[in-house]
Amino acid sequence: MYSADIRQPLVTGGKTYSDVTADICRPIENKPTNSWWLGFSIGVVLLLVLAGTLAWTVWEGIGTWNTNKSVMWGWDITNFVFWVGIGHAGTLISAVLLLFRQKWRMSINRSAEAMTIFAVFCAAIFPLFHMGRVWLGFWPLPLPNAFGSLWVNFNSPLLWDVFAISTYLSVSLVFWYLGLIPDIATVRDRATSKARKYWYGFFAMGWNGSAKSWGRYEVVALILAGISTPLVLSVHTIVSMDFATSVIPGWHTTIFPPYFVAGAIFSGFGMVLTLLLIARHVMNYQDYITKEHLEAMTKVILLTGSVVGLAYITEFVIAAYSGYEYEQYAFANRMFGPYAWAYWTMMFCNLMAPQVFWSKWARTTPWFIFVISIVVNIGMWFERFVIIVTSLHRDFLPSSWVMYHATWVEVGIFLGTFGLFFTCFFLFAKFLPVINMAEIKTIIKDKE
Amino acid sequence: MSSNKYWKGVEELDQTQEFVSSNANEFSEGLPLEQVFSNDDSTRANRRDFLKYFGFGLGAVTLAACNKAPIKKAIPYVEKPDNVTPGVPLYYASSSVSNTEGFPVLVKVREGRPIKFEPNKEATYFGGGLDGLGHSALLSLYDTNRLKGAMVAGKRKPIAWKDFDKEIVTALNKVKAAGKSIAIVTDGSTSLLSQQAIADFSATYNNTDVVSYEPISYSGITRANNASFGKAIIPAYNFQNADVIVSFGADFLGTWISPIKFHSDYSKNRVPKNGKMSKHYQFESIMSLTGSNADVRVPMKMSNVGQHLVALYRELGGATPHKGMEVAGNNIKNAAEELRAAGNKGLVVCGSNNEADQLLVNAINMMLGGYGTTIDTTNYYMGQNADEAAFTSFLSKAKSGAYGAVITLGSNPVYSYSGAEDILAKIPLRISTSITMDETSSNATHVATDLHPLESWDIKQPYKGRFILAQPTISPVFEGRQASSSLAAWAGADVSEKNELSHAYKYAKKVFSSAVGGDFNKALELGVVENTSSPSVPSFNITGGEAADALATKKGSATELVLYQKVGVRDGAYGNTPWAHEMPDPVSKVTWDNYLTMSMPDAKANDISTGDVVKVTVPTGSIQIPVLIQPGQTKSTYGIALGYGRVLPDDVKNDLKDLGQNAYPLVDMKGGFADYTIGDVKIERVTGASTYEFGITQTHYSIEGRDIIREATLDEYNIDPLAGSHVHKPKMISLWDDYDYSKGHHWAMAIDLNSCTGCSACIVSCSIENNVPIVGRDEVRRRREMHWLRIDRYYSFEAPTKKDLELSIVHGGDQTVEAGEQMTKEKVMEAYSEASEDKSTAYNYYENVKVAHQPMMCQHCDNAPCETVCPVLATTHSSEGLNQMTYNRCIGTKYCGNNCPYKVRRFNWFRYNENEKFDYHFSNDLGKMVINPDVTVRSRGVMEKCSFCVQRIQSTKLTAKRENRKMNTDEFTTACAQTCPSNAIVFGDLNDKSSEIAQLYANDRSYHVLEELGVKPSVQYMTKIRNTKATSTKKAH
Amino acid sequence: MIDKSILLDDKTFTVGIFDDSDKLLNAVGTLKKKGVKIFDCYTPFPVHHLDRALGYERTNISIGAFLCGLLGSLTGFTLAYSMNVVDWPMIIGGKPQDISVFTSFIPVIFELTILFTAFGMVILFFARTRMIHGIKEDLLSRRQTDDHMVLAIDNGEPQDMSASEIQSLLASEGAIDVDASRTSFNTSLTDEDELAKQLMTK
Amino acid sequence: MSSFYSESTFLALIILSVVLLAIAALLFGIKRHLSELNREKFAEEAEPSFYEAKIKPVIDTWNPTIATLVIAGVLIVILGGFGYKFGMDEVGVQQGYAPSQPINFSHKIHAGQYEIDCKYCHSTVEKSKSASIPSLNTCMNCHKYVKASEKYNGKTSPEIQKIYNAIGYDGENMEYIEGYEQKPIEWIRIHNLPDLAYFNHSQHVVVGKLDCQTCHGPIQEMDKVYQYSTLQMGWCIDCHRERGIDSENNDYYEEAHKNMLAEGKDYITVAENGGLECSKCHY
Repeated sequence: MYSADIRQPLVTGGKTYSDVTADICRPIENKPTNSWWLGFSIGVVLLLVLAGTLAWTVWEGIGTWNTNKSVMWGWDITNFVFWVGIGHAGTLISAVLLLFRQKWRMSINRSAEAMTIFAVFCAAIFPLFHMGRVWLGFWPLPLPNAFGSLWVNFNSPLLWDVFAISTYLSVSLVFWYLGLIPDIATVRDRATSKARKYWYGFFAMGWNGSAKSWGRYEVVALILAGISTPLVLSVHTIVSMDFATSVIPGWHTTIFPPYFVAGAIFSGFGMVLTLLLIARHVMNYQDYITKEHLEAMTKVILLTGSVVGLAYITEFVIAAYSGYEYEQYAFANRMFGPYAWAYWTMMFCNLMAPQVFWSKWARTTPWFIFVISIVVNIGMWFERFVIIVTSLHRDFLPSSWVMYHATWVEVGIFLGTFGLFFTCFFLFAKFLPVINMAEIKTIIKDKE
Repeated sequence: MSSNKYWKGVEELDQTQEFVSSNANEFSEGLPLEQVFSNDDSTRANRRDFLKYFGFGLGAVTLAACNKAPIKKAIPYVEKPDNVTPGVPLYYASSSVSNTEGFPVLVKVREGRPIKFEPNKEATYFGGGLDGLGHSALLSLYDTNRLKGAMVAGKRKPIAWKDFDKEIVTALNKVKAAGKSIAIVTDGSTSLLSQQAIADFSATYNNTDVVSYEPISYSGITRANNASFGKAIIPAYNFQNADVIVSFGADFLGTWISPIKFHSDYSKNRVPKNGKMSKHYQFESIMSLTGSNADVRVPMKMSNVGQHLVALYRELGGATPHKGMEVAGNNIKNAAEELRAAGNKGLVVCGSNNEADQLLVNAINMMLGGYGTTIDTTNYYMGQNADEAAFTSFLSKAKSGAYGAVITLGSNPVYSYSGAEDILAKIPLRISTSITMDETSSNATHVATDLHPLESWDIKQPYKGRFILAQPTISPVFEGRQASSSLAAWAGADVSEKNELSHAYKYAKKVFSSAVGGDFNKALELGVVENTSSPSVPSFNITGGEAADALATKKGSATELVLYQKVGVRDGAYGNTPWAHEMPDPVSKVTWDNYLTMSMPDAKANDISTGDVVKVTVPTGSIQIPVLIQPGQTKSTYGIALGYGRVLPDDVKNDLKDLGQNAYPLVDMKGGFADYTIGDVKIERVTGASTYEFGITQTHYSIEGRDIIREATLDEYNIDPLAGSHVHKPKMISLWDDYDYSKGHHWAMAIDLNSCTGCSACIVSCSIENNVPIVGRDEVRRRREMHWLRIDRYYSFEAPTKKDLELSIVHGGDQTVEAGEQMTKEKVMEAYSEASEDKSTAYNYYENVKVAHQPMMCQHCDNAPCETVCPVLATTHSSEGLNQMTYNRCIGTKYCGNNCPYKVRRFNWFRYNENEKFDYHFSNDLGKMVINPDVTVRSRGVMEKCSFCVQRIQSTKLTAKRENRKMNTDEFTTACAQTCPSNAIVFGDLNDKSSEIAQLYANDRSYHVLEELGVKPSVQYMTKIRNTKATSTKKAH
Repeated sequence: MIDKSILLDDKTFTVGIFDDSDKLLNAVGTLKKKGVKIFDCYTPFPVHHLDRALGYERTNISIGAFLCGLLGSLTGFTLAYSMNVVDWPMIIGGKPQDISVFTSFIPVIFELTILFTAFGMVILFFARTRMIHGIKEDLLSRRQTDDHMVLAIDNGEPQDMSASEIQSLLASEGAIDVDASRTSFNTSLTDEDELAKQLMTK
Repeated sequence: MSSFYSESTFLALIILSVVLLAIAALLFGIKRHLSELNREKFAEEAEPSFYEAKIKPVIDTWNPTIATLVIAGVLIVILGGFGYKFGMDEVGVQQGYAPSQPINFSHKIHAGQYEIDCKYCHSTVEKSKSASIPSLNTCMNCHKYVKASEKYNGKTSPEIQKIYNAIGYDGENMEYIEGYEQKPIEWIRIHNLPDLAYFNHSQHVVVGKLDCQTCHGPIQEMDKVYQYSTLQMGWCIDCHRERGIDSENNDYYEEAHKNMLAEGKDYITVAENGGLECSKCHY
């Protein structure tokens, strides 16, 4: 009666509604597997690394990093932008694809949204701990105070960041949670132990799936998707303004907002693919995350990768055309200066590597996609590194030109954020349905 | 540390003189600080906390000082001491600490603590500036390693002076009875008190020999002058009278004789006036500060200096058959032409310590007629007149056992004279008077701990007839005794204090009335007394021909090692002050280390790069030291700075433990004089040594063709006053109406790149004024030096011939460099060199680099990019045009630092104060006394930067308001401008149209760095004019 | 504010349980056609057109969302303007200190608009549907969140057809189970044994 | 325009009203409980209380979502607001601090009763940033003779004796003791500004023409000195926003005064003269 115009079935294996429920609730209801324990332990160990390195940073001062008089932002803000970028895919997949009525999103949007939230957690660590006085981290909030009420600077992109990131995090959380409610209700009604009944009942908020509720629910979800779309775009636009509104050659570029947004989608999809391919393999979700899904996502990667590549080239051409020697030098220095290796890594990973997805084989071969998704993640990290470090290390006055290399503390914090990310993700996979059951059930019939 | 008591004071301040004198013992005990320092709180004390400890007893120390040294008798420079007001500084005229020959300064004293040296502008002859080391030496007062009183070897605690004196007198009498001699080894100090004390001592002990010793010798000059006109003196050089200056290896702006005075004299003639400025030729082997400022700098070998002098003599028409040796580009001929044209306004100086060289220099100057104008032998220089020959003969006499006692008076021969230690050890009674356990003291049997110069009375005579009075500005911190009093005590005088008047005071007064005469109090107030006579021309005993004959046969060596001094550390006497070490060398920008300077061609030929550790072997010894490739260094010459490798007491901390290598053992004494140029150098790479990383503040040496420093030649400037400024710049448009700064004050600064020599005194002055932390070598390596003010130094060289270069796109792509083009890009310079066909001479271009210095500090941009990006409004603009940094609001996002186009913002990466790891005198109880109480000590995690000395602005404004009058902008200036010996920095109020700054802003040469960014800086630079014939100012791309 | 029509308290229902959304839709259509007043349907997933078939109006929650957004914009502007222009203007990078600095406020205004919209709307939704943590759920079938769809008819409501007619109609429309009097129960606060007993009796 | 924010009235009023409501509810509860007890005593049939009759139905019909969120929100606002206000206004603020001093010096007697000018003792207040505590010999200018012995049966007042003990003065023979080892009086500092704030007394007393009492309170009535003002930055800022500068009588302000007249204003506040700029106090 309502079939979507998709050639391949979105869910394979001839699943019934109760099969879907059983499949997706299985990890929640059963004891964790060994592979879960392994992954979770690695996550926790890395999380301890994060705790240790952050504690050391706070104890000693951020002098334990190698940032210096010219490169005052190094791995910290690189990682921040990296994680915020990753944090874009989830909401984008849910929101934009919902608006475009792309039903293939349904298998992946839950985990992508979770990823968004965890990535934003990871991202938030950096602007907080890169502060020299992290204990005063609440000062950028416009609170009345005893200093005559000294306010905040609404001209500062960092303040915009404060608003943007906190709004993004809270709206994403709401969006994610809203989607979780019917599924939590499902788990609740299947639960037999007292604790599970209580807690899933607590979070299900009394959901019973009445047609009236579903009617409102769908409208709210649609509007949330509608406002989340500009929100997603605005967040990375504002992050890009951290650079674009400055005077530093290589930063002071009007192309940054679209370029950063495309990069964010690109890196977000890269990370979604990485995670989903693992989850698909480990949890045997091949029927829910089909090759059709993978192919659709690789196409997005191909598109956004090309957009990002175009931005790189545009940026360079504009700099060359600008007649502004500092800008010209900044870009030439990226390509051929001491950090050229980072630039070419970025170019290879972000512009060249995704082009393999013109091939159908590449788009449908999971292990290959996995490799490319990792490459994309690496490439996007280098993009931020290139933008931040190569612009700062040689700016206007050659007397202040410096080199910058991270210390083990900075590396430890970065690795540690992966610990936080994976710990959260494994907990999520254990306690919450990683695929949106309610939505999947609506498309089971769309197989013909 | 905490159990020591450094201060004597009362809880309460008293203002009246009567009270002080009627309560003689008032200050002997009773210490608010004692308790404070005895608990753990002391480790958290900083700046204004210090005042809190004093609580209400501010100024107590000032008065306590009266106990030992009657300050009430001293006349302060500005205010009378009975006006001592807590919170208000007093200025005392005194003499610089590091310049032992005497240099006038004002000592700024707050609540009884000297906290800064400022130039004594009354002493016009000396130029009204100060150097970096002079500023740094203030910390020696607060050195925790100072000895606490009279020490006997083997005992850890000081003993009472009474017992000490008894022991010494007994021992000295024994020496006398045994028929042996007593030696007094003085330093080059021109102290009249010491001289008088030695005379008194010698009167009692007639078996006394006096020998003076200085680590750096100028005896070549004194002996040549003795031979030339019978006066064994160093003359006074008047660079302000010279239109043409030709220097052969004399670093007169950096280290040679009296560089601060030379600086101010030199700079008077360096700013083009009426189309004229002086012309400066520099022939040298190492790249010195002076060389970096020369109009024509010619690389030569110091061992060939005699031959070059002969050539110059001959070119000038001197009667000699010898041709000598010309340098590249016929520059000796050019110099000779210009010298001849200048006549008695030409001056030739030479840094050689060889008598023969100096004889010919004298002959040349005589020929030019410079005696009486550029050279003054009447009111000659009195300092640094030690003769190493006398010291050598003293040592050989000591070796034979002729001496029963030696008193080293301020000198430290064990450190700087190789072999002195063993010979001195043969003398049974060795008395040292140093204030710290230096190399000589630790070798002594007794240390009669001297007082610090800032605790002492003294009268110095740096120039004949020019006296400088030094007065105590602080009560003795430890139980030392002035050396002159010690000598007097041993000669039998009663040196105990009477009526609070120290022996030294009475002694000083006596010496003053006999040697100087006049009003003592008036003299103290001004700090200087001038009693000079008009210069006369000496009559010569020797002709240039004879001198040339003597030099004609002297052959230079194939390779040579030049032992030189660094501007910041000099001879090493005050080489333990962290400020001096953290001050980057003006030329190499290296902090904390000495190194082997190597020319680019030599380095390329031997495949050595900066940081490689090599073993340098010369006939006098060998040394392992890292290499620094120094553009400008003459090929086949090497340089090592003296003054490093001090052996400091065990309890010095951090980088002070490790101060480079001592090169004094390499000084060649074979010829009977100290030769700082040694031939036959062998360089071997030390196998297995890891690359040494220097703490260097600037690693990129070229300006990359950017419009940051504007230059023009004098000829161009005379034709077109805007020469150098014809740079295409975009038209500025603004989206809104700019803030109107035309009301009230608008603070601004002008920096004349023509006057600025890069001497770096301003850096240290700024650091001290603003409590800028010292961070140590390792933090500098990580590019985290905290200096609010830095001096950028850029090299460039001119292409002698046309060459086609292959370059990557980042460096401008393939290009053709025409002959005469100035290359300002590192990679272009390298490619140009590599494009040479003859690989052995490929890098010789680097011998001929031009240098430009540019002081860089917060530009206080009207449209400051840093302000916009701070989320918490920690940096905002004041209506007076100041870019304000509010430390206590800063949360440390560092965005402002990133967004600063000038990269002048400095971040407190660690807690630099109160931190053992960064204990460079700001973390211990004593060192903290040097902190300026008007400036916050910054905590960890906040940004800081140049504030235009806002504390001075505020205090001057307040004074004007209090006195109900308008403010004059010349009332005050910033710490950097104040200390600049060449007056390159001018600070003031732009809205005061009559001020100097307003006029400078209207000058044709003025420009703003990076003005195309539209940030509207409040610091303006003035185009550097070089007095060269070069016509091409085209820049290679 | 709460939509009372969704409360199941103290009511008994005739329920038809379906395992296919198409059958449910057909059944709703048939029942509606026959004039049976349906109380509500309960489905494990949103069944499209079900609300239309049941004759529900589209919710006007979007108007509330718009008003919340408007409030957010105003808050953002007021915050920025009052702090940076009215209360304590400062010279920041030479920028003006009046309304023309408005452009700098746009990001904050935008973010607050989104934030207020999202939170306001979700709170309205929760309030309308009586959802909050700790509220017990009213279920008619334990599998209504799994694979069963429940068509509920309030027994207290007067119908044109008799109860048995309705039941047989439901059965004929493909309901796998029809129950004439079912009361709501919950899973989360009820012990499993107790629940089993309750379900057994039904 | 500024007072709305600067006084934080917004937050304060909310908190205040919530606290009052809470107190009212508590009192009401107590009253009801008492009346219930009363009823039980007389074993009366419990008639539906006001709560049951009027309030409970309302609550029952309340939306649980809104109610929960409102309660949670109110709790967060109250606790957070109190916590934040405490952190801002209480921590490190020593208003009312009145430590016991080594000598019970009474400003009430000296400044109030005898009307000794403040500047007689705090002599540097017009010259320096600090007002300075007088030295003992300033005390001795009077207390050489003034011993308050009339109150102590002809003996020297024990407090004045402390001065003598410290400085070494023989009150009996009215002369200083030779060679006396003097001990300082260790006063306890009451007004402490943080290290990061630069405050200059002379600026405020000479240029600003403020009375000591403006900041230090009715010092002439204090037997024991206490900290009168909060000494918080907001307190400084408020004053700078309100007070004008004496531009007319100070030549320094000549230009500013002219501009003021040109703009037709009566006076220039300290704030308008740049008195709110950061580097006026922080450097």
